[in-house]
Amino acid sequence: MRFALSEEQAELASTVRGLLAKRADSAAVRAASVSPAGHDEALWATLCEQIGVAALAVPEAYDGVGAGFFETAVVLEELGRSLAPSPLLATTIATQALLAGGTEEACARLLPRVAAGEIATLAVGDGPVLDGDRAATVLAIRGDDLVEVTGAAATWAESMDQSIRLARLDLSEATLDVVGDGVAAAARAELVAAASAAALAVGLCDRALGMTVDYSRERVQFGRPIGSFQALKHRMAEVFARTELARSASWAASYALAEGAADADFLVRSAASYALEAAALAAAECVQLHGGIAITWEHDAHLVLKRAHALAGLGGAAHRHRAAVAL
Amino acid sequence: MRFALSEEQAELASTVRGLLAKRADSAAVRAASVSPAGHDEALWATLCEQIGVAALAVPEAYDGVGAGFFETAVVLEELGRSLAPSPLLATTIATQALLAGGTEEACARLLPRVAAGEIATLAVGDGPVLDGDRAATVLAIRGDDLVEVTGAAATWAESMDQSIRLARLDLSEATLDVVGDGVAAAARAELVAAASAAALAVGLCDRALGMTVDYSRERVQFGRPIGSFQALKHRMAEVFARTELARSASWAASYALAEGAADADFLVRSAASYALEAAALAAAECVQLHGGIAITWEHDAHLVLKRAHALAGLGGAAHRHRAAVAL
Amino acid sequence: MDLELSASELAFQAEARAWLAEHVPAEPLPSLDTAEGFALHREWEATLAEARWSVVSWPSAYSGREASLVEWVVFEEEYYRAGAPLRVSQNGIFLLAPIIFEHGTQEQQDRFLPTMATGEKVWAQCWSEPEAGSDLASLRSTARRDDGRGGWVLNGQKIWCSRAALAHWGFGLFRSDPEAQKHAGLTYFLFPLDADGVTVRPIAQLDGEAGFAEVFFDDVFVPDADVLGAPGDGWRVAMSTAGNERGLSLRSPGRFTAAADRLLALYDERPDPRLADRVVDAWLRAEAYRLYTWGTVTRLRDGGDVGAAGSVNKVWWSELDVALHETALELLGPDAELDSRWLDGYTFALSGPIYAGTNEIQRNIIAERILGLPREPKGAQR
Amino acid sequence: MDLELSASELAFQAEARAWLAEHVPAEPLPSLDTAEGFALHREWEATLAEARWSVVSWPSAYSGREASLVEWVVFEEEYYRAGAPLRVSQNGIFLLAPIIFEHGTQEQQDRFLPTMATGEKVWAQCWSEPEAGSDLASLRSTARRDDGRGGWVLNGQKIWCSRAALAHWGFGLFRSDPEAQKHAGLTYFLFPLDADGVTVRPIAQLDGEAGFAEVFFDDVFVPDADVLGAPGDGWRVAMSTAGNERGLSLRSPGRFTAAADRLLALYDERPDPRLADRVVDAWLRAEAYRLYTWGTVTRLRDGGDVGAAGSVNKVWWSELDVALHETALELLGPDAELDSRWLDGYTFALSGPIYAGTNEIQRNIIAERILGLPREPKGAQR
Repeated sequence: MRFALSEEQAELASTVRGLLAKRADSAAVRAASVSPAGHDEALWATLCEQIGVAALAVPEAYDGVGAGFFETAVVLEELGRSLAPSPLLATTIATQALLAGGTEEACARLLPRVAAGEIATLAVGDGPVLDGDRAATVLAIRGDDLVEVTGAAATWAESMDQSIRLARLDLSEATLDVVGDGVAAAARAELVAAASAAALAVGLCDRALGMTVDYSRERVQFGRPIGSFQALKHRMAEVFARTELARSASWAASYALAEGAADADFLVRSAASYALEAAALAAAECVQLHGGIAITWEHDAHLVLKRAHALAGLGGAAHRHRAAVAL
Repeated sequence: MRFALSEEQAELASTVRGLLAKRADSAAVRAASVSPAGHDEALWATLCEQIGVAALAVPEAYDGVGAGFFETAVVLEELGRSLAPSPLLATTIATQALLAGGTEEACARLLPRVAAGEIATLAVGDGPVLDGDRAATVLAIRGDDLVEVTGAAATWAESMDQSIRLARLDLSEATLDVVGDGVAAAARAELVAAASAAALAVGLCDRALGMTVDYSRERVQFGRPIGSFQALKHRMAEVFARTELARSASWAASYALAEGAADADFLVRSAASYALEAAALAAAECVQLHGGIAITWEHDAHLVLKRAHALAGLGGAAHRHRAAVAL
Repeated sequence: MDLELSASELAFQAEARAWLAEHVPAEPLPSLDTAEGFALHREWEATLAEARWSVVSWPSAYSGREASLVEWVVFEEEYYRAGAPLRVSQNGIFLLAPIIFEHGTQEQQDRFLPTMATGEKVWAQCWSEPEAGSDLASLRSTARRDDGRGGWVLNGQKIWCSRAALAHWGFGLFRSDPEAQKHAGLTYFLFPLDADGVTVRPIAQLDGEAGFAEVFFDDVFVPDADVLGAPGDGWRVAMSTAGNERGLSLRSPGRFTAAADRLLALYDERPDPRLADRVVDAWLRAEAYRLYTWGTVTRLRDGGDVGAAGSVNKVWWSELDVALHETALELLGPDAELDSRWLDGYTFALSGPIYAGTNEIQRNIIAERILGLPREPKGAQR
Repeated sequence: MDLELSASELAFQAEARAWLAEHVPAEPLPSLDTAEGFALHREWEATLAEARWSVVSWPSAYSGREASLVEWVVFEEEYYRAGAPLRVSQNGIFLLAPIIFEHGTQEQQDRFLPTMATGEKVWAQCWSEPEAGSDLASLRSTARRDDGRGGWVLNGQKIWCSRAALAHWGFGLFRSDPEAQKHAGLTYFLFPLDADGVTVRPIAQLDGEAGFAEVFFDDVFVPDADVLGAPGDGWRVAMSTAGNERGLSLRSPGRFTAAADRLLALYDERPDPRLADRVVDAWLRAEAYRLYTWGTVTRLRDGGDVGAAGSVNKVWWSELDVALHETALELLGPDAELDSRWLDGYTFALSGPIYAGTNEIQRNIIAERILGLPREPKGAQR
């Protein structure tokens, strides 16, 4: 029993955090979000080549690091804190879907490319697809099959959160090759998406709270830093408590998913329910306690708010996760 | 358009409040609650004889005042503030059920007795019946009929809120006489119970908030009255705002019920939803802001808390009222 | 209690409803914070004014209908129900005009009110400063007396000036007595935004548009004729605006009951029983606010004033508005990311609990002025 | 991360589970705040002690099992899952004992710990005073030096002394240096509640029983042997108790996961889809607390201390406990009025956010000590 990051995991987190602090500050995040690629390709290359973030959860047999989903979640938590747009979420979901349902042939062919940094995504349902227009590998669930899509026409769909890239896929001219079991792939993908959203949300909570605390220590009104007013203190304390509990739930969920534990489903629902609600609260308090500047384009508070909303869309709303828990 | 008590209604409220302030202080309420009758019979006699509270909503044709349900609700709001145990709630529900579904014969026979101060109640379903063991007139809904029950065996069922009197009725030896249309009676009774609970809850909010404000102005910790701490202020301000809105909703509901307005059902659901939640919040804050003394038998905070819970039971939980609103 | 409208109120309602049904643009106008939208919204104001619907509660001498408070609330309800455009002139007609009626000279009334009523001149509120947001009394912008020219010279900076990016005139408080503290020594000024020395820097909002601006004052001369009320009396003069803004006028229930109607329509399109409770709750909150407003209207009509209870209004409508939009976004689920109508409404709603006195300040006011709780100790840090 | 129990931990768990299954009383004992229940709870403590389950984390020399923190959490989980009685000795074994181990003399350890472990002596916590609740450092009760008799003379009043109505001994802080301010000049005393000059006045709680008492001290003599730690050093000594109470020890997750299990069973009996979301939410909160506790255990084992994070624990478990009971009462609906089990649990849960440092104080601690927000200005009223 040891509920904490291992030395290697802590090192991974700190390396990613350091890199993002240098290369994904507010200006860089904004520039990357509106760039044609929708993310910072050089940063992604560094993350993949130097840290191997896309390879972490790919088994060694497929040229991956063979670490597991927990390590990926550690990276996602850091990405959540930085707000950087990143193909890691879509790629992770596609990777896990392939590992769960893909044929040996498909895994052997596609996963080494993913491990090397090629973007992948999985389309479930008919809605807009995360990274649908920038993924080199597009998988989809069609009936009971997992299929590989080539030649789909992708149209960018502008989202409120500009750091999230969505595209509509028109498959009418596309080739669909069956590459595995769609049921197993979809089931895994749903949990991985939820656990990943939870990890991103925990990082986002930290970011939102940090910004709010810093501002309220500096901002003086009525002759006092506003952070000395008890009502504001208590609200920030509440955000802190929820963030801490959400992090515990998120780590447990990612661990259970990585280990294939029997209670993985329950723990993932729990983590998503907590973390997404915590992020919504943290973002709302971030906006409210910053006051007027929060409503300006120049300030990062709205990036936090939009990300919190986008995560609920990507990972599934908190109440839907609770509804999925069997009573 | 005039959304305020009329002069007569304000006078009625103030008379009842004055009487209760004198005759139903904390000690009197506690004594009455545990007395064999479960309420202060002399106070009830005064309320009926001098103010005519039981006669207010009884038409003049049946020896009543012929005012309407709104005036009854004004009195209930005051009773809610005082916490006094009172047969008015049960009697009002029975009266309104009889007016809605009772035959002319039954109204002519029973309502003059109610107007004179005899306690009446209505049994709906098989659960414990409010004032079931102290009512002179016991009505019940049996299938589609409104029946008068005589000779039922009543057993007191001790409730958490000692100021509410519940009894189980055993009808096996009782005589049941049909006295009207049970469907109309039950429908009216449900709305009247909800609107009455809302009115009691609004008064209770006032009481809870008043106690909390008074205490937090007096109680000094860290060299300041605790009421000067912003976190506590904001919580009391929230209770005040909700109380104000709940009162508006409650008045509108009682008015609509009294006038037979088309939107009465909607307004009653709205009032009950608001007022019961406001009372639960007001009571919870009353307990928390009083600290340790709130958890003692000697302090009135627990009476407030128990009443708030009891009202949700008697009037129907807030979420059930929202569920009853057609979308 | 009497919740019926009178015959004349019903007639007024019917007339307003019929006119709006005929004249409200079928398609929503572009945002009033774009140049194009600003122009179209001013045209709409002119259309309203022509039919005497732009300032219904004003005296007929100034193109009003002398509408009663009840009629005004009824009009607003009809206005929002009809989906009519936002009021580009709201700072002027709702915030400034009541003060001009109360404190302005006859000359000022005649000069400013007619062009305000037609939308010819749009007004910006220049209220906060970078270091004076919630703590409004700590304003630092100055007004220096210039006896030679018969007026005042303004210097300093205002921020969060709503509509200032495109508006013609502004109003705000300046410190005319540098010796006086806090609420004393402030004067209420009116000034054209194209005056010499005025620089307007638009602030981009969450939707990228500039609903607010910073306004810089560099030796801006304002003649005595454009001082509202007595010099040094600005705080008292201004507080009636704050009362109006926080209270009834800017936020009539019509806007929220109309939003609740749209939420119900959205639920019809995409029903989700798991969200039914939240939808009903948001709807009931809008209705409760409507009922509460009738109580306020009655109190005002009986000669009372809104007073600190305006803070209850402000807290309620602003948090209700957020809840209405959040619930709609929940119903939309992942599609919310792509639905600009509710999203734009949401970002707009988020500013509600912040501007016109943050809800933290409003709760302080409720606690201190209504409940009589002791004030915070000030300043002496640690 | 490694969320598996080791083989020896699993063996410990199995042994505890088996023993509890065999020995836990089939019927709940009467309330421990009644004389009869108090006696039966002490008997239960003796039964536990005989099988070395009363103080599993203590050294074996004092009838413990030297259980690790992980084992302790596992034991608590099994204990509550088995529906075993509340611990009448909890003030002693969880709050006082850690201090006696750390600050007590060998003589004190040998004198007090064995009878504490068997339930022979039950301890009361005498912490607050009428004017010192949240502001604990403003204690006024005094200890006057009596060199002649080699000890101290206590005077004053304590309130909210848990278990004091029936307990044998008490512990608390007294002001031994009248010149010193606030945290300085306090001394930690142990005293028999039947000593000359001690008067115990039970306080009836919401269920009518006396879980708390006021204790009056009128020239109560306490010998030096019953001073814990150095005179004047009481605040520092006591804070380890406060840390324990607020943190891990009193509120192991087992109590709440067991309550969540009961809630789920209640839902099985009376399913109501409209309340499903709240039931699941309460359940998940209990689980999240369990997970969070494993993180705390890991930190402690790695040599960290609970510190201010204990405040997060306190806020979480106490509000979770209220939510669990409120949800159960919602499920019961009108029948809640007549169901004493959940009602009693509810009134007990309500004291959670109040005692052991109100949640307001806990949130201050989180904000100031963890987040580094500035302290409130003190005192200077108006």
